[in-house]
Amino acid sequence: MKQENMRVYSHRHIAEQTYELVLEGELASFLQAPGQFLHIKPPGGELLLRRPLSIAKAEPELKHCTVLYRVEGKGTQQLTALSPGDTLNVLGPMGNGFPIAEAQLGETALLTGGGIGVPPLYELGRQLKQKGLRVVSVLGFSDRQAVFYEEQFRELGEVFVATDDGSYGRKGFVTDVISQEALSFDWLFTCGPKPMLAALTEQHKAAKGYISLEERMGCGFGACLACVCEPLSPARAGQTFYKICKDGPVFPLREVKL
Amino acid sequence: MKQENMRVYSHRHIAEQTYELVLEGELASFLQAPGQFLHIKPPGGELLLRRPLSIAKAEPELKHCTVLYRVEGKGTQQLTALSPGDTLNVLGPMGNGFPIAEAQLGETALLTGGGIGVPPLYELGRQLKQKGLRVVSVLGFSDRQAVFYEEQFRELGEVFVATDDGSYGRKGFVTDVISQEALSFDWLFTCGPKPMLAALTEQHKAAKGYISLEERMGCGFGACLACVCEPLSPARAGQTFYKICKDGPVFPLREVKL
Amino acid sequence: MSRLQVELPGLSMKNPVMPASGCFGYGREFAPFYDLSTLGAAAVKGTTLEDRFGNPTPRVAETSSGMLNAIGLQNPGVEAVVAEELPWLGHYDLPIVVNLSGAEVEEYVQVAKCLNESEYVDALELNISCPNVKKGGLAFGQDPELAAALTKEVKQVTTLPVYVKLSPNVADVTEVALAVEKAGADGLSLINTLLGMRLDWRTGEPILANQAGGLSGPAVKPVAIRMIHQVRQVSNLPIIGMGGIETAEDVLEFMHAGANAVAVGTANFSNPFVCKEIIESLPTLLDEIGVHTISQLGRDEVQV
Amino acid sequence: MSRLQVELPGLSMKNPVMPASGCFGYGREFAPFYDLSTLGAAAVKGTTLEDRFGNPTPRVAETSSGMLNAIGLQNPGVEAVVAEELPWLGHYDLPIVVNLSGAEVEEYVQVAKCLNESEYVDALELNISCPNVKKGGLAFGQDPELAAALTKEVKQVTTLPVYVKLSPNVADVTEVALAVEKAGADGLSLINTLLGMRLDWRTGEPILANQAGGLSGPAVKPVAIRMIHQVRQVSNLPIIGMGGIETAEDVLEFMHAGANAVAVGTANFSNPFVCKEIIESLPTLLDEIGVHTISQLGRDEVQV
Ligand SMILES: Cc1cc2nc3c(=O)[nH]c(=O)nc-3n(C[C@H](O)[C@H](O)[C@H](O)COP(=O)(O)OP(=O)(O)OC[C@H]3O[C@@H](n4cnc5c(N)ncnc54)[C@H](O)[C@@H]3O)c2cc1C
Ligand SMILES: Cc1cc2nc3c(=O)[nH]c(=O)nc-3n(C[C@H](O)[C@H](O)[C@H](O)COP(=O)(O)OP(=O)(O)OC[C@H]3O[C@@H](n4cnc5c(N)ncnc54)[C@H](O)[C@@H]3O)c2cc1C
Ligand SMILES: Cc1cc2nc3c(=O)[nH]c(=O)nc-3n(C[C@H](O)[C@H](O)[C@H](O)COP(=O)(O)O)c2cc1C
Ligand SMILES: Cc1cc2nc3c(=O)[nH]c(=O)nc-3n(C[C@H](O)[C@H](O)[C@H](O)COP(=O)(O)O)c2cc1C
Ligand code: FES
Ligand code: FES
Repeated sequence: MKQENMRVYSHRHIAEQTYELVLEGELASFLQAPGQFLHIKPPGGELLLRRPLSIAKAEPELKHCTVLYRVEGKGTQQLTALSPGDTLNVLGPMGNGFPIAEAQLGETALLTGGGIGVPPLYELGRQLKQKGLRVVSVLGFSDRQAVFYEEQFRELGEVFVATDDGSYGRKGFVTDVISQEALSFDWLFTCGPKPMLAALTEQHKAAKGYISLEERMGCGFGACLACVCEPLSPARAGQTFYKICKDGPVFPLREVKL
Repeated sequence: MKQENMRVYSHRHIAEQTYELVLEGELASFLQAPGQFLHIKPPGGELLLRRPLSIAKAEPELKHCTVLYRVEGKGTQQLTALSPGDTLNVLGPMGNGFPIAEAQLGETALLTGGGIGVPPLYELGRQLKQKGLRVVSVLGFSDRQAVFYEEQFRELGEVFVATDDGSYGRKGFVTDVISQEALSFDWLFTCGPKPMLAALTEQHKAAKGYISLEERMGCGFGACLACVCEPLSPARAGQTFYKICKDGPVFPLREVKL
Repeated sequence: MSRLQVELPGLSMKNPVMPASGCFGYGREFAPFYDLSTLGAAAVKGTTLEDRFGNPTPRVAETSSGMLNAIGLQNPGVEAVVAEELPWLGHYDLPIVVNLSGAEVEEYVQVAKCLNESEYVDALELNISCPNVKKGGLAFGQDPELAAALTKEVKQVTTLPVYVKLSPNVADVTEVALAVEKAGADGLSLINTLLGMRLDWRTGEPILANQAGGLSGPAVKPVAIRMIHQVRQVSNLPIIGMGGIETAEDVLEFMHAGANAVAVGTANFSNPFVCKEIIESLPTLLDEIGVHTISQLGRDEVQV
Repeated sequence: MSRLQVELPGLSMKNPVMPASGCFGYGREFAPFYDLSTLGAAAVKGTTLEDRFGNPTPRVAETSSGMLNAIGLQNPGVEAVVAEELPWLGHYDLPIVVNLSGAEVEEYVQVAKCLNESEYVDALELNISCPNVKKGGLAFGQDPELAAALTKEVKQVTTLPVYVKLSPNVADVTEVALAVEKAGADGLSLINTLLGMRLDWRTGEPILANQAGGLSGPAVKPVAIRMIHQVRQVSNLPIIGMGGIETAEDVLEFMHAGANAVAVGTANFSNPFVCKEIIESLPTLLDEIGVHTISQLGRDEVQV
């Protein structure tokens, strides 16, 4: 983990209220696994807490790493003012990402993401494809204007897009698409709002795979206990709680209470 | 008075911890008199109060106006990060400046300024010279590194520089220079730290002229009563207090308690 | 009825936004910036019986997302306020709340009586929470019995609705709130400033000449929201909420917490247009959350 | 003796800076960032008799220049702390302050007794000001008599110096300070967090699952400075000062106000290196103000 003033390499608008920010710095060489996140100090002065943003693409050879963010409140709003050459204080990489060591050549990985849960799946998909897996992506967004990175995911394999209001792709949730298409897979990787994670876990009771969780964070490195969640069976896990920032944000399916 | 996001036209270092900032905007056409100030919102997010900075040069035809500032604390520190093209939230012009209607062609004006009290005297001197007065400036600084705008003042007339430690010009205070040189004048204009103003007033008990005061400000436009001072003789002035931001910052000599 | 209209005792407000006492003078300084009739109401500077010069300067100090002030209730005295200030502000179309203060009960009573003489006063706000005067002020605000006794006395000499302005410098704000409610208060204003201090790190000297002062601004907003929320759980009195409001979003947060109207203080200093801008933004925000009239927001009636 | 050395009961500190309780865990998360032996001391997370999971999430909310937390004293219980955490941290060269909490006097006493078993504890810090637990905590901190009684009981079962951590949610902090001083406290820590709340402006729902929480960060610094200054006027007890410290300048401001050492809380979260950076900057600042040893700063002895 490193604290660094990273340089903004590029910054562009990619969907309604959604931006792609490419950062340059030493920190980019420290990334260990897809699903890790950067903890970013909002560039205005009055916000104390850092903002967690997932690493959407890692290019250590260029010292680049990409985050995709949607403007939610003050912190992400402040990010929109950044121009190439500006610096941004970043702590990272944080947390444990998606373990992909077990995934085998020839297997199929289903990536399912909703909204701002989509970004970490992109780097994950790149690495899985590299390992020779077949990558199928099911991406859920609120509406047509919110859709981003469809093209990029298409380079990894088959892509289904669903929107809540049907204004683009299928109408409905990612779970609907999975049943309609009767998608089968060896690995399920998912990141998004809790109800989506719960629905997917319910739909695929026996699947192998991993989920990535979100929670409001104080520190991002395990010191404040803001971001805890409970193991589904504490006895088995041998501990009474997990810190999402440090023990997660990625957990095996059915490991934590949703 | 106007609130405007002014554009930074240029920004340069002119002495130790001292900068010249040229701002561009409509507001520059509203300036009424030398000695008025701009009330500047520090560009970082967490500082609430604006910072008063005197107008050092007004170029309404170019929509430019110049401030000279020394880095004191957080607010002025934040200003140093500005680059041409950046915007800065400015309220102004504020206060009453130096009245120069009575000053006549051929008269001599003595400008005495100390440290960051020097800036407003520059625009004042420009206007007095324009009116055909002879301008003599006595500028006091802490040391050689702190000296700024000597050349610019020299274009207006004779200039004496004094430093507290004697590392440049005369050693001593502006009052010392005035006695040593036995400077005579029709008008005395001065701006600087209170002890300097008090010493000058004491030295020239009968002089005609004006002083400019400094005080910590809440609002800058008369609403908060943070910046009050007392009239020397309330009875004559017909009021029990003045607001430096609104009734000042410029007052006739011997009008207020120092 | 307009979407923004709110009705409080004595104050029929076209919108819930007023400038807070001490942050608006008597309005003269804001008239060049916007039409004062835009405001829901105005609370004018704390008024005492005699004129007061207040504390020595420096009177303000800056803090992170806040400021300290120790003005010390500078004001020209109630007679001058009635004769010169209120008639001027009264020509605008807005209800006027006069904030008043005193060193002892008798002074509050005298000031309240004098204010009966003005046709321009719509409500009184008893400042029992000013940290910047030696006598009176805060002492009343920290003692439920004193606060109640004061409220009762003032109520006896005025027919105007009386709002009591509560201090956050207490262990339990609901105690004082309930005490003044029982004593006949028509409404509550909260919060006044938190007692604070800054020192120069080089010399150790206090930055304010008065040493300590009152903390205001966004820094105190979470304390204000908490106290309004607490009081709203135990009392149905109308609440004028304040403490760190800067945006229309803040106004809705205060009203959700239980405020019936709000006052904007410190924010007026750095942006003199702030009240007008907030008022203009409110309808859009209401649309965004699907609320038609702003008075719908807030807690249900309490069963006391 | 080093310029930064300060001596407090039980705590021989190579510099006056320690991380504040609850903002440092038991140190494990900071070990990757810097050598923990750099620190003047460390105050570890609030410890209770049994293990506690704490409050539901969200547990933090952001405020202007501050944050609210409602962790709810999550900790593994005193036995696990003594068995697993303290021996680990104890291997570093720094005094350890254990912060403890309880629902009633008996729990504090039990925890204090268990802590006697550890060779790694140098001082106790009684948290009588935690706003985030249903029972105990804050109640003790708002009542001078309860606070004094608690202090007395704990002093009876331990030979360790006892620091009492005061709550800012009171009308007069000196009352509690003097009460616990009389009851035998060896030192004071202040301030704990101010009770605060944030609501979502759209829905009116509290942002914290626990509704209210404790406000910390630079926003509260002026309140902390004021309270330390007040207590220093009436008491000669050593004070560990805290509340919003972010820089070495802040440390000097606290020491001028009357603190003998300081604790840094919230700032550790956004900058895990902050304590180390502050410690490194102190000598330069002392040079700048021409002070040789930091312990020279602060008020003279009070005549009590
Ligand atoms: C591990 C992780 C990875 C994430 N990756 C991404 C990403 O790649 N792209 C993206 O757009 N967003 C991502 N998020 C969500 C993102 O962190 C929030 O949208 C962002 O913090 C909102 O900040 P704000 O200041 O704009 O909003 P505000 O609402 O003003 O924030 C107030 C506070 O709440 C916190 N907060 C608000 N929403 C969330 C949330 N959903 N999750 C956690 N904290 C929140 C903020 O961090 C801040 O502390 C991720 C969250 C987590 C926990
Ligand atoms: C009418 C007027 C004109 C001025 N003109 C100039 C100028 O042309 N050039 C220049 O360099 N400085 C000028 N000053 C002083 C300048 O305003 C302060 O140096 C500046 O506000 C310091 O801000 P800071 O954030 O850097 O310092 P900090 O010490 O961090 O400021 C903290 C607070 O104190 C106030 N403050 C600190 N010092 C002063 C001071 N000397 N006067 C008033 N308020 C102060 C700040 O405005 C702020 O509110 C002027 C002051 C006044 C009143
Ligand atoms: C400079 C200043 C002067 C104030 N004067 C008064 C006053 O005279 N009477 C009063 O009741 N409150 C006074 N207050 C308190 C405000 O009315 C308000 O309660 C407080 O500042 C919190 O609101 P804010 O954070 O929006 O400023 C004053 C506040 C400031 C900053
Ligand atoms: C997340 C968090 C957890 C805390 N936990 C404790 C605790 O367990 N015991 C305690 O006495 N204080 C606790 N505190 C209070 C801090 O120790 C400190 O008194 C307060 O935060 C003010 O300092 P700061 O502004 O530097 O954070 C906690 C504060 C925070 C922010
Ligand atoms: S965010 Fe602090 S422990 Fe996870
Ligand atoms: S600064 Fe507010 S009245 Fe002068």
